[in-house]
Amino acid sequence: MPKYDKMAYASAGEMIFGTAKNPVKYGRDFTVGGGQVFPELVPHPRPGTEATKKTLVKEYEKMVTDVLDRCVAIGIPGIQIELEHVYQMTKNPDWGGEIASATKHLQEEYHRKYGLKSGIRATIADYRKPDEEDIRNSVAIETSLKTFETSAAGGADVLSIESVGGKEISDYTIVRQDIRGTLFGIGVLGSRDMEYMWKKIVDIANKYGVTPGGDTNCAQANVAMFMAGGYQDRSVPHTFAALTRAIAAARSLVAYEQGAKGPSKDCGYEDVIIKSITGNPIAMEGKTCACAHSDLLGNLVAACCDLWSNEAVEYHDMFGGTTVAVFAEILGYDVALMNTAIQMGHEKVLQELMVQSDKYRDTHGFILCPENAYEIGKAIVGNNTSYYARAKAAAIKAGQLMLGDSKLQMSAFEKESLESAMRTLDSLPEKEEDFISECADIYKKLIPGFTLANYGL
Amino acid sequence: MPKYDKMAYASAGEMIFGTAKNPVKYGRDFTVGGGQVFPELVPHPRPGTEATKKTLVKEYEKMVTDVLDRCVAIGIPGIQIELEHVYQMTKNPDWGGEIASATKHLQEEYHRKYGLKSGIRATIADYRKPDEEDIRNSVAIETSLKTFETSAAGGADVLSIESVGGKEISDYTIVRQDIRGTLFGIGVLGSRDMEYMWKKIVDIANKYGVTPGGDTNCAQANVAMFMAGGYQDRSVPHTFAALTRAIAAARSLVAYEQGAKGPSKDCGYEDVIIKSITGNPIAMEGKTCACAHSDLLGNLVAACCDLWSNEAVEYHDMFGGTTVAVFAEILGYDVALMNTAIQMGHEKVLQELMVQSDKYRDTHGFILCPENAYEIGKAIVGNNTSYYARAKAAAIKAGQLMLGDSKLQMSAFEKESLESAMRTLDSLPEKEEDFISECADIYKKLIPGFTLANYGL
Amino acid sequence: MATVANYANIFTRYDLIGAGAAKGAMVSSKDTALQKVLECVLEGDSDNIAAVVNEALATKDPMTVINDGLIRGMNEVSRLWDEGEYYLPQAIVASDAMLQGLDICEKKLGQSLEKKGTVITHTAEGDIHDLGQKIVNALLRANGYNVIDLGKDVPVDDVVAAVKKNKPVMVTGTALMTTTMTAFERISNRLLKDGFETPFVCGGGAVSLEYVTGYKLGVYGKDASQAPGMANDAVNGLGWTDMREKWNS
Amino acid sequence: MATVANYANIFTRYDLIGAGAAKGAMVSSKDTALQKVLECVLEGDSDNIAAVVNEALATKDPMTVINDGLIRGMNEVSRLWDEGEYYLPQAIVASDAMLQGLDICEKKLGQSLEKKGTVITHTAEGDIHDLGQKIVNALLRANGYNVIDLGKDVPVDDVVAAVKKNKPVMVTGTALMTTTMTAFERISNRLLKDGFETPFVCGGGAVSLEYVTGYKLGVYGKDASQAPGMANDAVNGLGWTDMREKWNS
Ligand code: B12
Ligand code: B12
Repeated sequence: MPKYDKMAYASAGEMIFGTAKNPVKYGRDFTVGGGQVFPELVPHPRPGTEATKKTLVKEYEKMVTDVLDRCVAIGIPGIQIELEHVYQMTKNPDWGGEIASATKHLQEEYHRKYGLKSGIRATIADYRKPDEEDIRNSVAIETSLKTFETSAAGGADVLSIESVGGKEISDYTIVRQDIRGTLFGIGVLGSRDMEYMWKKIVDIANKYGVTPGGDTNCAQANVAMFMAGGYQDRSVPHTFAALTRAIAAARSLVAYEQGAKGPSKDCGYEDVIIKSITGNPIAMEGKTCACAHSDLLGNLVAACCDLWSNEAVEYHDMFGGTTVAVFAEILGYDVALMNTAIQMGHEKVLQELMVQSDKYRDTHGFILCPENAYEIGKAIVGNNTSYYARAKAAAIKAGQLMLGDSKLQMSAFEKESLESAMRTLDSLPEKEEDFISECADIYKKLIPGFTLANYGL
Repeated sequence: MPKYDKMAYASAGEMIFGTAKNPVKYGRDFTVGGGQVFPELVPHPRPGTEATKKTLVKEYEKMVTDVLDRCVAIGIPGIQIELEHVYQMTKNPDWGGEIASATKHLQEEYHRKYGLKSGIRATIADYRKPDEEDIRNSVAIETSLKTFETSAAGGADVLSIESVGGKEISDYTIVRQDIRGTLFGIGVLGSRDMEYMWKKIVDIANKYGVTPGGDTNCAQANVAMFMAGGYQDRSVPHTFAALTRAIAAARSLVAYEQGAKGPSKDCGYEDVIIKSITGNPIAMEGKTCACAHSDLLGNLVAACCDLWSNEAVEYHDMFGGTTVAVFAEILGYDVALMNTAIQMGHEKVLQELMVQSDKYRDTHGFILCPENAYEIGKAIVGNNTSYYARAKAAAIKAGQLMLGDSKLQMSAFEKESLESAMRTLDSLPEKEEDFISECADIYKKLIPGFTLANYGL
Repeated sequence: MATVANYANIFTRYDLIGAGAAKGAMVSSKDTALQKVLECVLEGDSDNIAAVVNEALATKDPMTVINDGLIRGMNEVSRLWDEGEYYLPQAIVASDAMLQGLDICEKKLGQSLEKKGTVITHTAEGDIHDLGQKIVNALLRANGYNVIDLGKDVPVDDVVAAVKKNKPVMVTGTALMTTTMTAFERISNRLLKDGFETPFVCGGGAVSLEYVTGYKLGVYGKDASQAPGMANDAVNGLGWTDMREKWNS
Repeated sequence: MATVANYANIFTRYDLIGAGAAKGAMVSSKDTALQKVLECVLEGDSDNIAAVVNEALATKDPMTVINDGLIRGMNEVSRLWDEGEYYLPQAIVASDAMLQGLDICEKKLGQSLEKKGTVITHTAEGDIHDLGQKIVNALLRANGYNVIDLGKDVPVDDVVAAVKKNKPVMVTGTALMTTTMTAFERISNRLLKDGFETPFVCGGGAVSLEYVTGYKLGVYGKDASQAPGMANDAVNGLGWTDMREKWNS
């Protein structure tokens, strides 16, 4: 059940990069949200190295060394490294553990030698298949939880996951521009699944004395955003993707209600809304994650970040060094600019520049600029009667905001798609139970393998 | 002989990114220095594709298409593409010409369809060997000049080169921390060679009605900076590299004295000094050229740029698209932030953030921050009696600035290296002819193949 | 707070260029019943398709409703999609409606329309990124193919066994991770060893033309919308080398 | 104008950590003449080396001056460089001085010291980025090797011919462009065809371990300072596979 009923900040104007109401501290002298932005670098192994534990551990050691070396070369004060598990690292719990441990040893060495501050996030792969198995009792969930333990024991400071509850519904509905089903898959099923998963993750984090980080709606809102794509793509309307993002905020919030403390997971673009509600530090990604995907809010999304990430880059050579070093350097300078602004008292000016760069570039940036994100946050906490109610309220608020600002231009097609979604949202039942039973009827027929039992219903 | 005898700007405070006293206009609706910063994207072909003209042209067509597509996907208003010749493109003049022409056709198509503004720079490879051949009469120089012509005829809007005059000396002296020889190689020989080369390049540009861009001291100051490297490198002292940069400014200026109009060549870190003197627009590169090399002034170097470049990235796949698209996106957002600042009247604040990020990170950033660059510029125009005099004055001014600011920390070794170079500089003869004959004696003995005749001496 | 003087210097809304020039559907039928079927398909109206198809079947034979209503409508949808008029969702909901209508017609016919051929689809072992595959499935079905959907995270063995058993005209693979796409090469080797030369169309986010054309049988699929055209080629007897020539160069 | 409150939150000057802990040279000689030679080498003082070497030769035999003055000094320079006390220029100017002194001693000896072996160096065809090669040359010479410097932009044919003619213990290649480094593989193939198994150490900015270990004979050289050690290995009979094992894994 929803818990948050008020905003952490009195106004959007209070929100800024580098500072969170509730900073977190871990790793080697590493504080997130305590007045300074740090980079979060995500390295990915080359294809083939996943063949054995030995080759994969070695690959990670090389990548991590390159990152730490580059930090020392150009003076980056601290860095978080995310071990974003490829399948093999989660599937084999000891692999994930050993890679965390190797990373920690290297970070300790650089901390000792140079005072380089550092932290490690482990993001365990959620490879449950909601349309094929009992996602509350399967080898996949047991293995994932096991890997959370080995990672925490091995050296991870923060635990994260990109959980997939409700994906069987949203995969079907997003490509059909069906807002009802998307609300159901993310807002209701996703939230319920997170409640279930995050209780367990927080327990593990507490058991090992590490920090439960946060989740992301990668499986759903990012699918919509990714498919909406650039200006010329015609896969999913951008307005639809923006609504999906608002819904995602109501869902990803559940992690914190279950005890997660942040920093949130980088690819959760909804995190700025979550920061406005929880006051927890957030990891964000934008222009410098172009190595992993394109987006239309490359600057704006940094407006309130506490960690600034590249999402993921595969290990390869470039003229200027390996990709992981190259992206550590770019991120390092990005955060240096933000930290300079903080030190000079110009952080609000820089934030405004980030915002104005992208607020009217596309709908996604528009709803995620601090003022609008804050309004969506208010809609969420103001409708905390059910996961459904708050997710729906978030979407409606986002829609109203988009329709209400004449500077935000939309093509006729995009606008019609938004208005049509708004009509549907308005027509939905008041009560969660009614909505659930309505959706259950519809989607059980349409989606093979979908079962309410997976969500405790 | 030196021409500039005054500064283009009344003070450093007048200099800002996006605006130059003398904007240039070319290509498809493309104005550089006219109040807006544009990205300059430099794609490099994959090894193997240089085998035949056909494969190389095709490689460029793919790369250019990816870049233009990404511009349209995320809304970048305009872009310059640099064709930085690999050897084969200059060696075979028709290859360079055909690639320029293919690029132009693609840019025209996107301009027609979307209004995407664009320009093309061709940077012809200077593969003369000053220690092995008559560099004023060799196959290499004839071929290079031929390729300037085919490029201009094919579609290049701006012509550039990284000329190598004096490299045989500086290669010897930089790795020996010999400031006298470095001053000779860059300040005297480099300048004289540029005078010779740039007359010819400007003639070709005029013949074809294209813009003579500018040169860079890549062959010398970048060698020093590159070797000085990061904080842990021990190849060349950072202070020595900074002196080299100041000298380079006096040398690269010669292009504009011979008629070049800018934009300058991206990798000329000395260009900010040149802008202060000439008022011509400059291309710069910093954090987002980490794909090509690391530097210690990633943000600061953008303070006065008119084009913002990635220096070079080899064509490969990344999760988020091809490298050339990825770097176009990052550059695109970098300039969007600068342009937002311009539109909001906050450009001086953003500039100050860039500067403070790196002014005290390392000596290179220190001497290139607008105030200090301006002072070095003044030393150059105030000593315009000879190439030698102004280059020496630039170095001495840079050294004084470094020694005069207590916030700029240096290790004992670095400081001693600077002071020792300053002592040498102070001890050098007054007159250029004396200096030349002193150096001629010394280096003719030490450097096989070195001949004064190559420099009209 | 300062305001922005001119957004045009910051970004260009290329998406708005030429917007409003929408031309809309260009097919219609003089027959009112068929016109309704056409409209239902064009609008992807699954709620009403059954009713209008049944209405049309009252006066027309099933093959007419199929050809002049359902398939004609779907062809127009494809055109609209290809030309950027429709977005993917319009194509998918249209195909949903079309397939429902087809079902009704086939029941009335007393037999299924012959499928153009069988295609096996799967997402690589270790990979649960199956959305691309789901789109491929939908588009192949809308184009008259029998799709055997092996699902996601499918072991190499299972893919090979399914091909041997069903002898499809084409098999597809989706992978979004560079660390799972390596399964494709193993599948290809196994199939070849057993004498199968089935074109193996591989796609997905992390997968590249360079990689897929590095092993035999592999044809790179950049966009799900290519799948039906590729299947048509396979049915028409093009081998994997021809297909690679056609689609990958 | 606002000022920065705390630079430590923006960057960390890792270069200043432990600075000042410099320990300096740790060798000295009880003999004043040899002490002067040592100092000249340690300081890379080419201006005075001739004088002090001649002075030492007045009382000592050339082999003593070489071993206890010049070479001992150079070894200490190498140590100081390895430990980050000296920068590259100190190593290079020391070696310049040392080689000058050696010249004088050899004249006095009436014969050249035997070289440890011959190494051929070159920069790839089409490439004029030869600074790395020049550093390699200097360091190899300082370590007693006979270096045949083929220069830059050297055609494949010329490299192959020089190897055949001089039968060096090792050949090196420098390339800074990915579009010129491809010459290395061609050289390797040609040498192998003619039965040469000379270790071929390749380095330079754009060149990677992955690339160099992709063809036979290739050993990847990351830093010029490795060249003397590699040459020593070659002299000691290590083949390219052993060297690759030792230096590249
Ligand atoms: C959404 C997403 C997810 C969702 C997937 C939801 C879903 N419905 O499938 C979730 C959250 C589950 C997820 C999980 C993970 N993900 Co993920 N994910 C993405 C993301 C952002 C978008 C993928 C997507 O849905 N695209 C939209 C679909 C429609 O595109 P598509 O599948 O590529 O298909 C198109 C074409 O490729 C083509 N196509 C595809 N197949 C075929 C077949 C044929 C025959 C043809 C013709 C065409 C074709 O047609 C489609 C267009 O029409 C990508 C980013 C990226 N750059 O790709 C990362 C990405 C793929 N994920 C990544 C990772 C690492 C993971 C995790 C391991 C992270 C973790 N530790 O939790 C887990 C994986 C667990 C597992 N074992 O699989 C990495 C992979 C990096 C790598 N090493 O290769 C990526 C690149 C993100 C990153 N970090 O940069 N992810
Ligand atoms: C300086 C420089 C130049 C100078 C070179 C001056 C000189 N003295 O050599 C000049 C201006 C001449 C130049 C010209 C060009 N350059 Co240039 N250049 C550079 C730069 C910035 C630094 C290179 C350098 O001097 N490094 C310092 C030396 C000491 O390092 P090094 O040679 O790598 O050697 C070290 C190690 O590699 C190792 N090593 C090297 N060899 C060996 C051998 C052995 C046996 C061992 C053990 C070790 C070893 O030891 C050294 C350290 O101790 C690089 C950037 C980069 N990322 O590399 C670009 C770079 C190499 N250049 C590049 C290009 C494109 C060019 C031009 C074609 C540009 C043009 N169109 O004009 C021309 C080339 C013309 C030609 N035909 O060669 C590109 C190459 C891109 C690619 N496709 O591969 C780079 C990467 C820059 C970029 N654009 O990103 N360049």
